[in-house]
Amino acid sequence: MVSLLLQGLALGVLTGGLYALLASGLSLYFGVMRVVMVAHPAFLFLAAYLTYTVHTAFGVDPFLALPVTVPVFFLLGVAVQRLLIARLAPENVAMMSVLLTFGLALTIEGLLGTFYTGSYKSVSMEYATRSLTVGGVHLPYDKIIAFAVAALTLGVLFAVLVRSRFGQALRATIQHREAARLVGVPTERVAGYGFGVGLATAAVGGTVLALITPFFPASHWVWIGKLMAIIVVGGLGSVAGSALAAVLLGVVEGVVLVTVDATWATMMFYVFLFLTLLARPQGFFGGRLAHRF
Amino acid sequence: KTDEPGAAPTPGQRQGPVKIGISLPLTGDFSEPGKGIQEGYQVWADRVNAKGGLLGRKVELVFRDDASDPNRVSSDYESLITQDKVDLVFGPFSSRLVIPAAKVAESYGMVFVEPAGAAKEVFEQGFKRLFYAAPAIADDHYDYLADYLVKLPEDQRPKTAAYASLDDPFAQGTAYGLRDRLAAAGIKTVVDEVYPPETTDFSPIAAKIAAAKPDLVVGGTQFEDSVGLVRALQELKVQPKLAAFSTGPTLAEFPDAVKGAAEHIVSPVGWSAASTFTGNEEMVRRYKEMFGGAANEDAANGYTVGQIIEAAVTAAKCADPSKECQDKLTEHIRQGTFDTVVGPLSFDDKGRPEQAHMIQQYVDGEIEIVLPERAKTAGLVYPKQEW
Amino acid sequence: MTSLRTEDLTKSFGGVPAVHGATVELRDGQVNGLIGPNGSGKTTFFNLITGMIRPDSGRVLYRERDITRHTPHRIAHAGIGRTFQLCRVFPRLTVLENMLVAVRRTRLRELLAGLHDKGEAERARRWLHRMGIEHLEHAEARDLSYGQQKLLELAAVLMAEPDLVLLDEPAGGVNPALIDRIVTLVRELNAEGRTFLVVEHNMDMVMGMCDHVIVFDRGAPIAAGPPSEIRDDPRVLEAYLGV
Amino acid sequence: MNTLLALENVVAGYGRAAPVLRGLSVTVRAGEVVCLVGPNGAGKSTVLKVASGLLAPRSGRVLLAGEDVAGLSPQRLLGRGLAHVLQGHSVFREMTVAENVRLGGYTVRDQAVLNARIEAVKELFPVVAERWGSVAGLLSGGQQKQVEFARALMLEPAVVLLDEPSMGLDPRNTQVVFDQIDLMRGAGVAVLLVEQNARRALEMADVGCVLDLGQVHISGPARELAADPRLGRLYLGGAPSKNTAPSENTAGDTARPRPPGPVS
Amino acid sequence: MYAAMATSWNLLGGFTGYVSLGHSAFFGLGAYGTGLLVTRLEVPWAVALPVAALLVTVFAVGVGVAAVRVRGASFVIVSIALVSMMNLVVQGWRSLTGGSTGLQVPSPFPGLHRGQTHMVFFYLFLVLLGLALLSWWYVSRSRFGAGLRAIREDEDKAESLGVPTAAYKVVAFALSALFVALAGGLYALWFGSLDPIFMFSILIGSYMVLMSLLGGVRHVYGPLLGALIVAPAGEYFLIALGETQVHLAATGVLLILVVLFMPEGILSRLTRKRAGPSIPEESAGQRLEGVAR
Ligand SMILES: Nc1ncnc2c1ncn2[C@@H]1O[C@H](COP(=O)(O)OP(=O)(O)OP(=O)(O)O)[C@@H](O)[C@H]1O
Ligand SMILES: Nc1ncnc2c1ncn2[C@@H]1O[C@H](COP(=O)(O)OP(=O)(O)OP(=O)(O)O)[C@@H](O)[C@H]1O
Ligand SMILES: CC(C)C[C@H](N)C(=O)O
Ligand SMILES: [Mg+2]
Ligand SMILES: [Mg+2]
Repeated sequence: MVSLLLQGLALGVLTGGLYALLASGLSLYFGVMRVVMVAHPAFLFLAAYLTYTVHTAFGVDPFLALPVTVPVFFLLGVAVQRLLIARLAPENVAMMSVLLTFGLALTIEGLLGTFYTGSYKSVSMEYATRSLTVGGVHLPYDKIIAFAVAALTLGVLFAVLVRSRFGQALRATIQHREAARLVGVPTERVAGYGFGVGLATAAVGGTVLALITPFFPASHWVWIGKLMAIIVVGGLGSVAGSALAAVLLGVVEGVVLVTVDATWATMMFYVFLFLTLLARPQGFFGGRLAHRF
Repeated sequence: KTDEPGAAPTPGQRQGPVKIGISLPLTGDFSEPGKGIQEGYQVWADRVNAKGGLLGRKVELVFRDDASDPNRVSSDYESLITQDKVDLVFGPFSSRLVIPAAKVAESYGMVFVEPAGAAKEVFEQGFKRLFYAAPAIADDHYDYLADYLVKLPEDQRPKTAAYASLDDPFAQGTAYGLRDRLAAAGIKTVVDEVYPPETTDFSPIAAKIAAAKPDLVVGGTQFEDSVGLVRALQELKVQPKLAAFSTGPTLAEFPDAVKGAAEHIVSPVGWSAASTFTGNEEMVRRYKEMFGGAANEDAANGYTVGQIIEAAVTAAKCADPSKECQDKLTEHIRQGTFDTVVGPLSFDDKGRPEQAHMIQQYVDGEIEIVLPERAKTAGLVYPKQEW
Repeated sequence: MTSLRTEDLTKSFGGVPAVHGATVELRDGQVNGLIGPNGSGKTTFFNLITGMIRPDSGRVLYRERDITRHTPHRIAHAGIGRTFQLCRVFPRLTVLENMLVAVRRTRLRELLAGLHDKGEAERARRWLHRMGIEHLEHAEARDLSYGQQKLLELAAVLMAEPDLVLLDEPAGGVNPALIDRIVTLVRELNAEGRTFLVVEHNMDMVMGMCDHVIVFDRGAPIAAGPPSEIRDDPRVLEAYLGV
Repeated sequence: MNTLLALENVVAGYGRAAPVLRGLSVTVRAGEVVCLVGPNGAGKSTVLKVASGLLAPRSGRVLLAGEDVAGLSPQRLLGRGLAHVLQGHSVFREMTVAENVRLGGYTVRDQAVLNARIEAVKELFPVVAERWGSVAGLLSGGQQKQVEFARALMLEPAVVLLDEPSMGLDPRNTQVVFDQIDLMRGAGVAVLLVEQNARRALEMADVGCVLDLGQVHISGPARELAADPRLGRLYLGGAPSKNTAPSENTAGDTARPRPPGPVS
Repeated sequence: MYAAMATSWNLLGGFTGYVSLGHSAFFGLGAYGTGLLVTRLEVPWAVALPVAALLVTVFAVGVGVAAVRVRGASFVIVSIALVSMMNLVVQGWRSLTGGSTGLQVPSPFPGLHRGQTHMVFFYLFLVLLGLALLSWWYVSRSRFGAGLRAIREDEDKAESLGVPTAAYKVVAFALSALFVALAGGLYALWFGSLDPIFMFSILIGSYMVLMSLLGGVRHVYGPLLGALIVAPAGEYFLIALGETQVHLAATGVLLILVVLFMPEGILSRLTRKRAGPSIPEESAGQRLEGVAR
């Protein structure tokens, strides 16, 4: 029983890392531009499909697809922001963006279905099915890889957002566009890049996902709820908060799964979501949302 | 339970093609198998038309896409029957869609032969005109495997079994059918897990199974989860003597998705490309001509529906929506035995087929039929190799 | 009689006190001024009184009733109305609708009463008339100029017939001609028996309008008295006027 | 003195609505403070937005150092030495005071220069230094305003547009701001100032313009405008001098004698 | 049916600006509630329907208390989570609800044949739509409605004017849930087969939103008009482009276009054109006259 719990815990931590990676883009969009990106999971799977294409066409390791998918997604993100998001009325970006990106998600799903048909695709590598055994606890390599990639990506993201001039310009743009323009920030370009960075994380996430699980066009639905729950628990918009929440929920899920059952494990995401709302609506880790005068 | 036939002309006098109405999940969750069924129907129609049609009338298939949505499937059949005035209807894919669809067909008094509604609940709705065109319902899919395991000598028999099943009537049906048989035979159930379709991470389930160290692992699975489970089991170094998964391994994508791990996995299968049942060779050939690939079980099931209707229509000498004709067809199907690509089929009074599924196993990377004795192409490997 | 009394009201944000042991008493029927340097806690004080934020300690008494920790709408029902430092109206409602939002009583029958209820609409129009913006009744509030919005905000607050009105910088950003108008109004309303507490940096206005002035510094009152006294109080001169 | 900023016959407005500015012209020379006054909604802020490139005019010219810059982006104009402090609150609310001030120097590449200026503004506004690490959106209204002004001072512009810089500031800080404007004028900067604290502003400005309904009604030397009784009644309020037009605002006045003159 | 649902949704969304993608939760609960009462307790359908709807309303009050604590984007996320959660509950609670097998509800009019049944339900839905429209109209001209609209514009401000915002929001939430639950109950009786996956689908919720938005959330007939456009359009896409998944993409694109170009809806477009600028122009002099009384 103890070893089972340990195993559940270990798996939870690793899976949490994956969740953190997948949710990071979501926090980014929201944190810096108040956009709720329902289409993020759809983009994840778009990336997974692209990885699949690169992998099957050239027979290379899925991670070698990244040099292709990351820039492509970055540009795609810039385009989405410039052509779609930027046109929303500023008063209710948060709400309207949900609907807009919902439409985007449907569109992507439809197109994936058209081009790749509805059948399951998967990218599996020999190394992805092995595991490392430490003290009786098995740590699957694919999960370890996912965790490492997640940590790396989040690190880079954090550096970009908090440390760099670009990050500052990006945040300034979101908080007061006119003022940002007046201090010399090219706001349109910056907002576009910001979105691009978010989608670039989707490219990375998609590749990892492709390695771990088979997918078909409608796969993204099951992820929306989970990822959204993560970013709310973490405090909307806080990249660091959602990373912590992701690991927390990953662990809870793992432990509940081994001790109770799968339905409850999935339910935990929503239970935590509602608990968060009741206890601390602004989320547990982030949320220094400024008070209004 | 009342019918509302259009202007019913006297049987036999109908002219023009025989229109057959079909709604299928061509998009959405079930789109892949839905397509397979569609292809099976098309291959059948193609063959029938090549030899002159049904009762001398060409067959015309009218397809609708229900997007895997039960609400849509009903309205599709509704409009196929009332607006397109089709002569016959064929069933959709998946137990989930079959039930609402059958309701509509039933209320218009249409005979309803379906290719993919295996869950036992389908047959508990009191439908009088529904028939499942495959060898066995979900609960009986593993019958041969159960027989085999139970008959093993005491020292070889698995002692413990772990079950993990998707929350889906069909997938659960298969796993529980086997579980109940084995439990009755004294094989202990050590894990019995149900997971919702939202599950994305199977490692903890596998961890649970790993902790129980079972001799037998049974997955009541569709595709995605079968891959997830196999991988997770492999990663957590669970080494059972036998692993059985429904649906997933029967799809062409499976071995690739799990890489080497497919070896020696068993699953129930209702059809085999190599079998010599009536018309099978011809179907496989035509399928290859029309669609270029190898036929799969879904296509075969679709084809089977066609074969049954074909036989019934020929015998009843009618193909129109009138009550008399549909009654005749229903009566005939209930009484008769039909030679199909999945073997001879007959039905009980609830529409359940009375035969059994074969068991397949990956042996040296190829799918082989290992059970029952009379159909096998290779011997069952037990215990399986490690993955 | 005292209208409002706060006792040792304290609130800190992240360890930094914004209001610190503020004990203040307002007498009924007076126009009170609240002045103090930027960041001395005036707006926070308003927020504490109206229940928008909760005090760490201390009490708020309105007409001798403890209203500490009541929800803002209950406090509004009790008869305290306020405006915001940056004026806030409902941008996409019409001026009249803005007025009708204000409710003092919540009996079900009144809630379901039609918006076009004659009596209420008439009352709203009278207020608008007094502000000189009744001709804008059907305009959406976002189309109003800043000064007009300020007047509308004030009118809406008064619609609920509050007995104590808290104004946060009513003159900020407002054209001087309108400032005079606001001063006149405040005096008139005061003559009708309403009590005011006005935060303002415009000294002309404060000195000209108030009966009593309270000076805040670092979250607590450092002086209080009639304008003429306050003007010459050395502590005030130092803390506030910076001389 | 040479003209640094000039708007000529500018027509401008928002969206498809009727224009807000209807053929407006203003000129600001180096070392001169031009003050725009006028009722709320007259279009004062709009003038500044057109001048800084936030709003493209529908017609007319915007001349910066003699060159037509109408329609150029604010970034470009910033590069040519034009700075604009917005009306209301425009701090980056969820960033720290430090980040806000640093962003003011977004276009300044030289770290040494940047740091020197940071020290200078900290000196000027103690609150900026005190609250260096605080989230700007949580400061009080007046404190935010100071941060904004400090942010604008990070650049050393040739032309400055100020939209009600004293709004919400206490007397001491108002004084700091006006002193700063004076300093800039001394350094040869052209200042276009919008103020509702009109008497105060006109006292220190060189030229005053009264704006109403999108046009300049009257313009002239600031002190003369301030003394014009008609203007006083319409736009400046009846406040200080009892010798100007009789005020209608008598309800309160009669009860209490007004204190003479501004206080600080 | 969609018209009735969209109008009900608008009771919340249109007034308070709280966009809920989760109303299908109440739809599903209404359906299951009615279905369970009829099948398990053999309550006559005419009783089961209102009883179930009332139970759902009570439940909605509970959820509402937690859900309306967050604004904007978080609320949308919560509403999505609610649907997923209900889906899990209904699926997991196999013994009561039949789980993934679904629930079969006998037709309330066994004597009628199908066409007649359809007509009966058509009229029943029409009645429901009428009720929903009536309540919308009634609320819109009450002070309660004014309060709700004020919440949409500025919640804190409304609170300071004495509007008990939390209570108002919960009431609006529950009222709108009541109507959606009634629609769900009718649906259960009409359609007869309930499947958790489809009863609790975000798609249904988003259809309600799409319809309301398209028609115009600020108008009584907006959602009705939207429903009249969206439902046939969906059918059309499915039939015209059915073979592949392109129709999903088409729906997605439609949603995007609506959000981008008609966020206020068709009716607003039409009416606004006529209204023109609402501010009378006047110079400072005239204004002063007004001020001086
Ligand atoms: N929500 C908050 N979180 C953290 N600090 C706050 C918050 N609200 C106010 N403060 C701090 O409390 C102090 C007092 O602020 P307050 O707004 O009450 O000042 P004020 O007297 O209204 O000033 P001003 O004249 O500039 O409007 C300030 O230092 C401010 O930074
Ligand atoms: N972003 C905008 N969109 C539409 N109309 C606007 C916008 N900004 C201002 N207006 C309108 O333009 C007119 C002039 O506005 P402006 O802000 O220039 O006035 P102002 O003179 O600065 O007034 P105040 O003294 O109140 O700041 C007003 O009628 C206002 O309603
Ligand atoms: C055998 C399969 C084709 C059956 C199908 N998956 C069902 O749900 O019933
Ligand atoms: Mg303040
Ligand atoms: Mg302005």
